[in-house]
Amino acid sequence: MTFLLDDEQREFGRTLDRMLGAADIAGAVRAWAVDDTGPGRKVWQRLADLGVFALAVPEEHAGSGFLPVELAVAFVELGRHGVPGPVVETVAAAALLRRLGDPAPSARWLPGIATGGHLVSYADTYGETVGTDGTAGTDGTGEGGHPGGDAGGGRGPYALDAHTADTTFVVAGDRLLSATGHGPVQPSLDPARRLARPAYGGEVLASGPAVRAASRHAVDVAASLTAAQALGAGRRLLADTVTYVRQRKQFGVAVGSFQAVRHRLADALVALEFAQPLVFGAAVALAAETGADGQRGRLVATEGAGRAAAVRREVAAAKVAAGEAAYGAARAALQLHGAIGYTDELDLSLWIRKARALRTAWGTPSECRARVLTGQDIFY
Amino acid sequence: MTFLLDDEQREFGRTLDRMLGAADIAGAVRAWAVDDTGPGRKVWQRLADLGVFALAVPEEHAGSGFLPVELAVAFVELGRHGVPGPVVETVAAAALLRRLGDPAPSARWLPGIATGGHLVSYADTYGETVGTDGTAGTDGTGEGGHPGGDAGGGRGPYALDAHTADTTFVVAGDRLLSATGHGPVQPSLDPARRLARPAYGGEVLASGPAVRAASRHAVDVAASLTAAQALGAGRRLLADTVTYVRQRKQFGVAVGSFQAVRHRLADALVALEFAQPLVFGAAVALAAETGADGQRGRLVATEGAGRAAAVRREVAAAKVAAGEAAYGAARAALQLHGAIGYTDELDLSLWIRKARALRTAWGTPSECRARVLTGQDIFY
Amino acid sequence: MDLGHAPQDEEFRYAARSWLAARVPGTPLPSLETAEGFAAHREWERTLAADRWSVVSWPEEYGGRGASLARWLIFEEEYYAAQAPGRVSQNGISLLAPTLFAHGSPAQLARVLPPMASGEVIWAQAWSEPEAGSDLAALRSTAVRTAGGWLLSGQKTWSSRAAFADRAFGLFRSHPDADRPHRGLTYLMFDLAAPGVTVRPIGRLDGKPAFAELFLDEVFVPDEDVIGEPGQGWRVAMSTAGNERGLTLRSPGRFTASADRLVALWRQRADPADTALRDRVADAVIGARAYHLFARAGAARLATGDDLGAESSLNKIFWSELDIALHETALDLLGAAGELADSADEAPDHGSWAAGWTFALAGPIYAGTNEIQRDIIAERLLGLPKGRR
Amino acid sequence: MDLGHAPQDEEFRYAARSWLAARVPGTPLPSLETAEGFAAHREWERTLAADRWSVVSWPEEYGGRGASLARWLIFEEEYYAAQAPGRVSQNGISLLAPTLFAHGSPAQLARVLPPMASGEVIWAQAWSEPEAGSDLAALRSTAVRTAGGWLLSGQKTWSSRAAFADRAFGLFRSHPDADRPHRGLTYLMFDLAAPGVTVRPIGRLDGKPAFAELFLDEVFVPDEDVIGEPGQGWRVAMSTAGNERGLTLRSPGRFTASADRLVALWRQRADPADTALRDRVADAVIGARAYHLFARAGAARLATGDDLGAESSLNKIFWSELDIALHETALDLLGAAGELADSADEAPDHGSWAAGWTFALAGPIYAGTNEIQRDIIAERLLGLPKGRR
Repeated sequence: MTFLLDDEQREFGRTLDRMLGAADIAGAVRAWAVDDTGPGRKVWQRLADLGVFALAVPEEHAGSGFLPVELAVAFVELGRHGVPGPVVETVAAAALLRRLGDPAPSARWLPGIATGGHLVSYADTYGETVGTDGTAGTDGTGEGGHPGGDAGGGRGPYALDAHTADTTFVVAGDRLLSATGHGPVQPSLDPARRLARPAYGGEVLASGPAVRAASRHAVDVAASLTAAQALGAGRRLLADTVTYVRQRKQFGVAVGSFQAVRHRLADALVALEFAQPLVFGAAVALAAETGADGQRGRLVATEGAGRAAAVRREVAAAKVAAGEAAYGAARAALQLHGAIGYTDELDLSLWIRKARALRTAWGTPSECRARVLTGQDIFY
Repeated sequence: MTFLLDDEQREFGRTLDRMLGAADIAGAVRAWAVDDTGPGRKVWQRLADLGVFALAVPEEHAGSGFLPVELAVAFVELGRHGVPGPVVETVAAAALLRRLGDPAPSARWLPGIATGGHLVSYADTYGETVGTDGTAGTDGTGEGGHPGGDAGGGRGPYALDAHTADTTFVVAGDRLLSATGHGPVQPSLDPARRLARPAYGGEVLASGPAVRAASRHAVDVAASLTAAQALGAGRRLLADTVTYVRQRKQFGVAVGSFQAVRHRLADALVALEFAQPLVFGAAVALAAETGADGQRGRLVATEGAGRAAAVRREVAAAKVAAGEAAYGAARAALQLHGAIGYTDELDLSLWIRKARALRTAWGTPSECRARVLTGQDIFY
Repeated sequence: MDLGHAPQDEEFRYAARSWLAARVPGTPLPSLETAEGFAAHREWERTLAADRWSVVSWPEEYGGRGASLARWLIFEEEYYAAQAPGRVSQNGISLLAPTLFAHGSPAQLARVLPPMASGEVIWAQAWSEPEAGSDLAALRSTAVRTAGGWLLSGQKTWSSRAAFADRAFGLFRSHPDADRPHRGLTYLMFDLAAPGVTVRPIGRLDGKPAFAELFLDEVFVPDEDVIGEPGQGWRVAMSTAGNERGLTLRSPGRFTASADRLVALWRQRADPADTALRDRVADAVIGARAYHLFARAGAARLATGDDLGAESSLNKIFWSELDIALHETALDLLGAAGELADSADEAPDHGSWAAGWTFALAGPIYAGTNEIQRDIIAERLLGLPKGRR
Repeated sequence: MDLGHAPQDEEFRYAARSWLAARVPGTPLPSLETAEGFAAHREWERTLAADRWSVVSWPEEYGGRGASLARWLIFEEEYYAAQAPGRVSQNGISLLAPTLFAHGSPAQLARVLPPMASGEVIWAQAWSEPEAGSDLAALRSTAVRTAGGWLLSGQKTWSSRAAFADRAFGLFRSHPDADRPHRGLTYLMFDLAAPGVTVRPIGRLDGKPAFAELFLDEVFVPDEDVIGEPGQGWRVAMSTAGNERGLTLRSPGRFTASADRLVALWRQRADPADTALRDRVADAVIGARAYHLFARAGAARLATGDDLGAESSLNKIFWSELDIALHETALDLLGAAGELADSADEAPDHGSWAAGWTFALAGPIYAGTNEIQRDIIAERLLGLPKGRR
């Protein structure tokens, strides 16, 4: 009955913060950017050992049940420390399988996800069917109609780290595929992210209307955890900038004593502080909607389809607010560090670049604002 | 060949500034707000005596030819001093008659406008025909399709000061009317503005496609002079605020020494300084397009219909930039004056309220941004 | 972590909703910045109080229901969703009462609170002075010791509601020799009809007398109307800033109701394809939701005994900017009708959008300007150096 | 008041347009922040210079065409509209050359300018030091008198182009006993290959070595490479800030061309009914037009002999914010493809939007941060008190 993290949840966040703070995540990111995924994989395993991936997996598959609030706690820390790799996509894939409830693919993939053995990328064509050559089919929303796709292309969305993941789940039309391959790997503005369009051939893991219902849920999970990551990244950008402007002197005083600097950072904090309850509100809504393993909350006055729309609204609101707050923090961090912030000498650049990418990943601000008002996925 | 006001134009502006500075314009506004138009009429006559209204009237009707640059100079001063009344509408009506070239209505109205005897209000239904009862006809753009109208109503736009003007020109469909009456007078957020929907009955002054072409031009004139007025109002708001923050002390120092205050005013100045060339650029474009009496410029690489669209784009750009700059200056003025700025104890409140009204008058920011890209009047 | 409410809290919600549905006037009361409207709003306070809805979070003995902060939030949601009248008692309830609960004597509570709850006594605040706005410690008005009480002299300004209110509260310099400017102040309550008080109404932006200047010339105040210790007024006044008051100054229900009304206006009047407006409407919805959830989290923390401290400064900035953005969006959505004053017969929704815009514009100025709030955030929440501002 | 051009100016425009149409490479050159790209851009400077298009506003004797500021604006419009390569000689042409014209000796002009015009010598700037960024007067690097010249020692940073450039210019503390920190500085040019110079490239946000740190250890500079009087470097450096340099640092043609390309992108890829995007595209067009007209007015005033003074600070803020807003709009318009780095094969328009965004992000920082520019505007244009910042 209380909108506060409990002691256990807070301690979980602190544990992750300590572990990640001791690891050289910036080094892992720089390695990941040149396809050396070794250091990143080690971090991944430690996250699994601390139970992060199990949070999306039912108990019968080595998980701890679906716990969106704990996932949000974890992903704030992943964002704060800039962990590379398809963390969001792997959890979304697990959420998809769990919601699908189909025993065969669940048994095959979920235990490995829970224990850290599987890195899964994930792409969703939002109801569009795509030919095996990657060209769009005709029953979709057409050119530019899906997020994650090239606005001019219609060749389907990019999948994050498809070339280094163990598999890429693709939802195309009403089929769930394990993709056989992918197109050329494209660098992102965020060096920790490498993008490729998955091939639309591959093993069919499931098909039918249940796939689309489950993928709809998975997209909400992905958006909500991207919001949590963005919140963590924004917190880090703000914290590092506060530290810097306290030390850096110009005109004989700390830069942080200039009112223009102090007010810009105050505004960055306001945006982050008000994004945070939306991020956790979305997690509570997801927990309530799924009504399953981890139910610790419920939504007021929303039932059935109305409830699903309400969840989608909460998630979209969190995504807009956290994405914009993090990007605003990135802009402030860059400006207030001055030239040194514009270099790759500081790890700061990794978060600045990530904040831009997370702003659009799994729902652009424009798409999410539309969802806030309609409660609908504009792509279905 | 030079984008600078010449000495004569600058002196004209200074003369108006001196005259208006010596008059009690704030008093005239407060009187105007309660329908005592006497003091405002006196100012109007002085403006006419200095040749302001003649700037829109051909020489054969006691005017000085159509001189958009000089009009812009004048309207910046009208904005700076907050002159009440349908100044924009009277000039737009003159521009309409001039472009129409129809001898009878021109001979009847233009000399009186030039010499200050006629206050003319003006409303344009943008191609919509309107019944004599004020209900919209069926060939228009339909509900909410015209600016100046009630977005939910379709009962035609408001005319400024229709109840105190000597006549209200109404363009409805392809007819130009001198309206017989008007609906209930509505107060605006700006106390210097009183709005009423004109009746659509009345004497038909002209009809046919030429009316719509001429009214299209008149709307551009109205928008460009509203932009000039906004620029002047913004300049005044900034200047008065600079004066205030230099005097006002808190924490033992002038408020204007706080960096947050100084930077906010610097940003207000940037916006105004970059709106100004757009306002005069629009005037030059109008002068070039009309190609007539006052031609002192020409547009590069635009001919015929392309030229008209280019003029419309220039006007729309000026309207957006000046309107937003003035409103931004109003917000800064209010905030930096603090509580005293929120009162009607200072005349400042008159400009704060005017800035909001001018922002939407004769083209909202949204409508004008559309015109910037299309060059089209979205209502025709 | 949970956003649900206990079944009893939901019962409370339905009780409030039912009562409001039956009692809220069908057409808005006249503006409370007019004599007629002030009287009507005072009467509304009496109606609220008659059924114990005027001060739900107060103890029953003073006219309340002993409601938790969570229930107060629920009540406010219902109150604004029902478009119930503005609260003319707001100054007393949200500024004076928390201070009395923290520092008042039992006798003061018993004497002051019930007539505040009933609307019998309407309170004005008297903080600012002409030379002491943001720099509140520069107060000059004096309280001079006299037999059985104090004599107040000086000038107060921006005294909201004072044009029509009954009594006022504020800080006065009682110990001019104190070593620092914010020491030596005393927190006092006084009668606006007392001998020596002159009230000069001040028109706000739209001319309505929303506040007043107070000229005080040896106004006698008995000792019983001093709150806390003489000379400790600054501490008394500030001590409640970081607790519930930071949360309750502007209730989330006000903004969620406004955002809901904006969405309704948008559906009714806007082109749904106009994404520029749509995005701004969505931002208002997101902002109101964020403010609601932030308050829920704050209430939960207060319930555990935490102090919110400088977080009320975050709150102040957020709601004041949200309020302006929301109303600017509404005016833009209304097109030319957005220019109409709230007093215009043809102003949409009884002029509530225009009135709301005018009201919102004051938000970043009063209760500590947003510039001061940003300074507080920088220093107390971010740990940045104090700077000279 | 007029926005037309003289017929001869239009002839100049068509000459430039024709030349550019024939010579501008069909595909973009490699990034000039790479060794390969730097060489290609140097070669392009040679091509420009061969037909006197590299420095049109300079006198003919130094490789220019003696073009007026108005013609320079025309050339720049045509240059960027043709999507011609970025100017690797920009530091020399827009920062060093104006100073030389104002303070250089005839011998210096004759020696330095022609190889600058031809791209034979590419210049880096060497203003900032680790402890002297916004506070440029805090420079510590020294110039010590020696026979026939000066010995430079110390550290410079954010030296743009220095990773691959030939020579550099900057301020050095030559008179350490001067009474104020911005006195006692000398403006010098030096060879980046000279003994005692160590160049450490620094990666910018995207890792490309757009600037470098310079470590100087008793680097000999002959007297002939001092500009102006020794000890007068600050005055020499600042004296041209308010004239054309304020206008020419970023030419309007750059932004009008970018805005035109954005409109084309919008027409090609965006939903025209998406008014949120439409409004941002329109704002980019409006901003570019305003910047163009502001420059036209400035050029006209300079032609009358006026000085622009602190107005260059207005310019700096406006173009730097416009550039970011324009490129953010483009990235948002591109949706998911807007996330691609400029080096991605599938990045739209050869990655120019992503590259432009990265480049634009530096705008509010270099050439005097926008915070410093706002301070200058407040003090020098608005007459506000200096404040402590």
